[in-house]
Amino acid sequence: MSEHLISVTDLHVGFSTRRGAVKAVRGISFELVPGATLGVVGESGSGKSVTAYAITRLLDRAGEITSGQVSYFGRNLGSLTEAEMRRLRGSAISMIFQNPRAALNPIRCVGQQIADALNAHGRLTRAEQRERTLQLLRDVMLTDVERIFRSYPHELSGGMCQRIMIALAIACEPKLLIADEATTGLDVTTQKVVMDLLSSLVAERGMGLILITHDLGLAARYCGEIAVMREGQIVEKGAVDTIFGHPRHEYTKRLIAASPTADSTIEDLVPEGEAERFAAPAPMKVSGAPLLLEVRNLSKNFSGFAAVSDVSFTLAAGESLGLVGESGSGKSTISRIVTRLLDKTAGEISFKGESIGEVPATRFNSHRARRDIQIVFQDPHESLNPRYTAFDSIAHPLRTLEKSLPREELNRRVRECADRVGFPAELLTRFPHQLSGGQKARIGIARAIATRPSLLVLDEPTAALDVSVQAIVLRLLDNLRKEGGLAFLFVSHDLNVVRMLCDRVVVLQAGKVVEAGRAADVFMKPTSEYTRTLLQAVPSFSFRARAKVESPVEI
Amino acid sequence: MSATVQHVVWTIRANPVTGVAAAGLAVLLVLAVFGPWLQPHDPLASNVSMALLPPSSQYWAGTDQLGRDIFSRLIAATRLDLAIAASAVSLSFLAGTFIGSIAGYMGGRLDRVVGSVVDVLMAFPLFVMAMALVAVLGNRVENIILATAFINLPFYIRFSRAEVNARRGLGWVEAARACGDSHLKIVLCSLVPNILPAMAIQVSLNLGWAILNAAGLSFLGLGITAPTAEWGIMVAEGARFILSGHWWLVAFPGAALMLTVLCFNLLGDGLRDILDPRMRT
Amino acid sequence: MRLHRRDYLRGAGGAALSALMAKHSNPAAAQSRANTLRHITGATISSLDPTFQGATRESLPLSVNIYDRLVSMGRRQGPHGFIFDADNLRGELAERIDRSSDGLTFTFHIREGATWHDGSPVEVQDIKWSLDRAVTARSFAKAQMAIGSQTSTDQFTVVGDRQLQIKLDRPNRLALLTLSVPFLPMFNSKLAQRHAGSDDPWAINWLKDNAAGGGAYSVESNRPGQQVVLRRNDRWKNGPDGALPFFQRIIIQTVPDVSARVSLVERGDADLTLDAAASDIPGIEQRGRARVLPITQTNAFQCVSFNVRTAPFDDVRVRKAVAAALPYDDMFTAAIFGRGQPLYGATWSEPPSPSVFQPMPNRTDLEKARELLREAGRGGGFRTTFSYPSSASATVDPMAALIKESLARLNIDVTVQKMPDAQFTTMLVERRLAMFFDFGTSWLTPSDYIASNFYSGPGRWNSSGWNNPEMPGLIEQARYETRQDAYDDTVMRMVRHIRDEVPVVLLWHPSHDAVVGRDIEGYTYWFHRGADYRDLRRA
Amino acid sequence: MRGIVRVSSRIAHRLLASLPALVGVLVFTFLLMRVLPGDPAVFFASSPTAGPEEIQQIRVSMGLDRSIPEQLVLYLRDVLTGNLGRSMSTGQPVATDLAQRLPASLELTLAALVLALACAIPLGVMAALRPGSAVDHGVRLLCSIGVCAPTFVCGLVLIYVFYVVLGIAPDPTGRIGAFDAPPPDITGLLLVDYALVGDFESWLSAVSQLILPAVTMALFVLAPLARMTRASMLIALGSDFIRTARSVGLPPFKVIVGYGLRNALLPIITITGVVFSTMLGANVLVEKVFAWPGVGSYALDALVSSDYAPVQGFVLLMAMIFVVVNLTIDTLYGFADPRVSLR
Repeated sequence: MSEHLISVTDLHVGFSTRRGAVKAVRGISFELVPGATLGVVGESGSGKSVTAYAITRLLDRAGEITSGQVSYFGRNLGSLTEAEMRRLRGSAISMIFQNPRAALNPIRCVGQQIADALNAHGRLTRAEQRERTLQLLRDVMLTDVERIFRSYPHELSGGMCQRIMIALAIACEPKLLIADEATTGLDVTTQKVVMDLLSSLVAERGMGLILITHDLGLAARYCGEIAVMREGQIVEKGAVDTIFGHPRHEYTKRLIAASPTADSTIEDLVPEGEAERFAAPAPMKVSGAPLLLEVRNLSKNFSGFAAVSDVSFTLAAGESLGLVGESGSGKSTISRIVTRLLDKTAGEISFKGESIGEVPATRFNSHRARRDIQIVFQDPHESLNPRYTAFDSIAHPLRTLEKSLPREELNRRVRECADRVGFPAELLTRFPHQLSGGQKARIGIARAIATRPSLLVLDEPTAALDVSVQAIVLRLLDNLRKEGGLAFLFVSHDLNVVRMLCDRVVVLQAGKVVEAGRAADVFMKPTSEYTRTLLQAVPSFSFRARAKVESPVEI
Repeated sequence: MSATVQHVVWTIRANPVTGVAAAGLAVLLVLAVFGPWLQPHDPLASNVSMALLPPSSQYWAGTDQLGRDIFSRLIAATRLDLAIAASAVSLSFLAGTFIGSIAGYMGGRLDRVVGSVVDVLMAFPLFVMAMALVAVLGNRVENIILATAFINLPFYIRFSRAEVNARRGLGWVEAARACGDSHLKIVLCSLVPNILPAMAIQVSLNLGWAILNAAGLSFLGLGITAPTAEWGIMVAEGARFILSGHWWLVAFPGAALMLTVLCFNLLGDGLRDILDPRMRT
Repeated sequence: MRLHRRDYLRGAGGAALSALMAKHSNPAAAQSRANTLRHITGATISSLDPTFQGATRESLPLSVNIYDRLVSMGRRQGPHGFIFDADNLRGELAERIDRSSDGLTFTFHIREGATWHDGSPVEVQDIKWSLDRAVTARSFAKAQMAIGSQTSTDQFTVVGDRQLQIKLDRPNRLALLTLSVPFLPMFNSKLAQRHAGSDDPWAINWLKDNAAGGGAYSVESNRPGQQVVLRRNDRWKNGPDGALPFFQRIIIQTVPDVSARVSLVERGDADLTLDAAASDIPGIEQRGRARVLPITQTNAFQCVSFNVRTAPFDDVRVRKAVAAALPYDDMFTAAIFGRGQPLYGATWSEPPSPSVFQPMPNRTDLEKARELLREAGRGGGFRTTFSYPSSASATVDPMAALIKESLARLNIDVTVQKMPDAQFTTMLVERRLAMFFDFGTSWLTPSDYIASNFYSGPGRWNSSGWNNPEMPGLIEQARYETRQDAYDDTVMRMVRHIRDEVPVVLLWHPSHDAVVGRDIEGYTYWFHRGADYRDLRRA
Repeated sequence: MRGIVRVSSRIAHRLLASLPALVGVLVFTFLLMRVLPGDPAVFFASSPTAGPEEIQQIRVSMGLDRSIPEQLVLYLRDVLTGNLGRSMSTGQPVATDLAQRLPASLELTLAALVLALACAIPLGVMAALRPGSAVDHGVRLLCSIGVCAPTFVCGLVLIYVFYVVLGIAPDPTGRIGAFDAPPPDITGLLLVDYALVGDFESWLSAVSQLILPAVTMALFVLAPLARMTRASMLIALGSDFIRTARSVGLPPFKVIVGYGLRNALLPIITITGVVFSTMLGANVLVEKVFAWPGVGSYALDALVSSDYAPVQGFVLLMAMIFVVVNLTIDTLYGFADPRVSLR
């Protein structure tokens, strides 16, 4: 009997694809003692999730452990039969997944799902099952457990679903819990509640925890040890202070630099070498600029539900305004209305002194202000027409909004835009599915600036990107604004990003403005309770932030 | 582009049935186009003294009641059957996709109206409807095509409506509007091309179905009129001879019908695999 | 389910249900196979009253088994089975018929002891009511009676307890014969009148679904379009020799597929089916599991008809050209497999017999056809259509192909049109067809009757719309002609007109092709082309 | 309980919403029938002696002498009072005919559907468990062959093989063996009625009459059902909650059937509804071939003879069944999927 809860030795995992075998995990080793917490961090494709599935042998059909060994208290999991392995799952090793609502069976009431898990690992009477389930629901700090027992996942909030997921995972008292991006996609405040709960449960029960995340702040806040993964390998591992305080590996350093913190600046995000690729920023000249956009008393109702109510703000030429808030705060709706893709219910929008709010969205496409207001969408994957090449996507607004552009001129303009966003000209003939996320994001931006607009609405332009890519894109955006005199309306849930990029900020909650002002003021001296809560919930790996954690996890 | 070719090759290799179906379709197309040069006999020339001969080296598939060469008639029928299926399906495809995608994109009242019209059409027993239409219009080839197209229409409308509806909220559709495209242009130039792959599957399955539909109409005497060579009517005529033991009259056209429909079906499945984005890496 | 049933029993239907269940468990319900005849038909029986306007053709023969008529034709042995004999009339419900010497009065003596199905005796008032109904009610009988010069209720008088007289105003060859067709059933008037209403004095609606007869069989059950079951009326004594029919129970079932019908008989599951497909017959004969009775339907014909009222077939030369271009022998072989009797290919220049149904001097002669077309100024050919109803497609599909092919040699481009039966009939009646397939059956065989139906008048059966000015006069003359030689002479003149103007090209008498089980005997071909179950017995 | 409230308000809503569709069907069929080129009066006045006078009489008795709008109004009024007119070919009120024949069609369709589902679901699940394997290809081929054989050919071949050659099937002459007594008319579904009166022998005989036509129809719908099962099963098995279920160690059967199939059933229910309505309308050919006394062959005969009323009645009936089936599907869906909301 080893004292290691889990030990992974030289694990290799391969996937057979039609293009041949792909090595997703290439010889990683680590071990965990009971009660320890390990954070596995890395960007997408680094193999961190695959590692988790390899441990529980839940890899999908194409995946296979090609060599190496996973031992649970010295017991080689690879030698177990599927039936034996099944008995270990849930009772020895459990997992918590991203997107808790999808991870629960949508047509079975949640209590029953927990009972199913209990039932799979022991003979209990119906009453016992029910009693245990209710107790578990109480354990994950849910109230009104009788009602929740009978509820279906769609009737519960994301945070509640994730707590149920946790209850499900700990139902059979496993010794190891693997949380795979368990809070990604949840609002920051919810994320904090769930993570606090998870870490206290783990601590109480003496379980081991492997926390897989792309968010360095999260790992720093809740883990004792950190392993940084990249391309299927662990590049660096050690105690949390060591890794974040004194990173040795180049990649770790880059990752840390790219992660926005409460005090980082745009320039901090990208290492020196890469920053050179951008033209030197021209000095900003904001003060005294003419008013570009004025939104007064804007409201929007969706069949009775007020998504936006009475929101007003202004934006000067060349200025950058951030709209922040959690999901459902109405920030995306505002961005659509300002871009004139959506009609308002009430209020006024004037752009360059002209009221554009009255022009129906259906007819705005032929309005002369169309080319002046452009938008960059949230998800670069779905904001590009799958049947357009990169060139077509960038040329699209030029073709429609600047008709009779001669062919050479069009070519020139497209190339110029591509160049400005740092998109390689040789990739212009590619289709979206042949491009990386960062490249797609660049095309989205290039398309938006192709008609040389004066207002660019950015709707969470980096939310779907890895931090290192996000860093580059943010830097790019910042440069574009500074050199092009563009005004930004920047919509984001990420407070750190907004703080870095915006001059002023408007904080929204449930469609209403709760606070507005200069970015620095709002973040340093928030006046509303809500802003304070938001700021507090943001995890950060900087040691200052770490010191502020109220209930530090015992390691 | 070469990636697409690779993808197709890979899919066919993973699923050889699709390859076979594609080859079968190619053979059918060759027969349809070059049929008149490939027929060993005149498909319409009767020779009553040679009636009901079993398959032999002279008449590969035997002869029918009038001594016509069944093999030649099979080949001659290929063109007609494929033409009926292709025109019926393209008609309903064009009309259905147009109506459906506009309704699906615009939403609102137009969508509801289209939706309820489709409901009305779907509520009809469709085969009986086709029969009634042919009976009303007269059983000429163009009317059979029209009737087949008409009863297919609701499926295309519904399908394209759903497909467009699923995409209308996507970023690139909004982006197209931000780029200054009108709604009509977005539907026709952006959305329709994007739902084409999904529609292609439908079309392929439908082609087979259209052939069966025409054959069923012929069987009931509401289809193509003799002496035109058409598989359905050949089966219907041949069915009269099953009991008397002249199996080749029904077996060969029946097999031709089945194999053709099979080709289209398997091809549809194959297309589904080829075009399924989840299968792509 | 149990609950459901209990609810049902509690309700008003409870009594009915228990009755049904009692019947269901009754072993008598399962009659022995030997005493039961199972007849499989392709068509639907829509009415038990044959005179109902809208009754399908198959409804008419059925009525013969349920209802007696006053008179009935006899039968004679033919080469392949029995065939009806119009020259041998016998009384059915009438025991004796007296004909006055001037041929104007018929006296019917009702059979002694005859009863209706309900046991009540047949009275002369019933006969009077039935005849009155035939000339008064809106039914198919009215026109039939007119042929026999019976148009008014005044012509029928009760002259005794069991005697009834029919008076004519002039002698009519068909007066008595017409009473033998299925349109003249004798009803149990007391029963029928109980179900008559003020708006329906002749009980048309009730009789459609209910039988009020006294024939050899009564109706046990009737599911229109699916199945009729008949039960023998053991009190019946109106047959030729007073004997009861052999079969106690008759099941008539509708099976649309013709080959399936034949296999049922071949496998012994059924005993009788009519009008087998010509293509199936060689196989049936070869296997020998059932017998095919290839009786020529001498009162029926198939033909190619022209619309003589519109171009190009308004020109007799064009009609003659087509008549000379039809591939008769090939059609005879391929379409009906040589089963039937040709009505083409004769060589006479003067009609050899006084009959409208006889082989006509039409032969395939393309040279002559070309010549005629040239004379008509259509040497370059023309476009036309050949139409037929889809129910006839088994026969006409191959014919159409041959006709199209053959006429193409005269540069006549024929478009083949197969259409639903209703559409075909409508277009025919509206004279919107050009050249088409047609067929006909004449219940009564005197030539004047045939000519009046098929060669004159505005009716549907004068399919060509031929309107020879002399024909109506000749028909009239023949009908009331009492001398045989003068009658024959008149018929010859009709035949000459038909030959000269070719309104239709007669093809052949088709074969009846009844398929019966090997142990079934006595099958008779009747003019109404249906089965008379009274004739049949199991060996 | 919440489910019942939710579902019943859904039903009410859907019933109301389907009314315009029904009226549309009525009017459209009516007009379509009126432009049929056949004149029913002419067709039925086929007696040897029929002349223009008889034709006119029949026309008046059928109400065909009035103008079309007038006929439409009269027809709609009749339909509201439950009078669907009278069939000229059977001479019965259409409503009676349909009521008598509908159980036959329903029984056949239901039997075929049950048969098809009983084969399609296991086949689809098997295929989905090993996509791309020989089993998967085999299932696909089997289904494709089923769907590409025209039903009438299929039916004829089955009759030829099992009745004519092998002699193991009963004669293809409808629902009841010729020498069996019909059961009391309780539900009209023979299998149910025979079972209710406990006549086991006749029940077996009715089953044997049902098998061939049911198989013919089942073959035709096997493919869409199996395909849908496979596809939705693949989606279900690939979804996150299956991974969750496996990660807590649920036994494989529970995972595949209890979690996977149970979720995959939702689209299968939908397609089953579609298939059922299509089958009811499309079994014309099967009923024809097997002499099945259902509504399809009834409508077909009526159509050929331009007998308006039965065709109109049939289409209306089918439309109503379509609505009812959709409702049933909705209801099932509402119970099966708690996410279906009131809309």
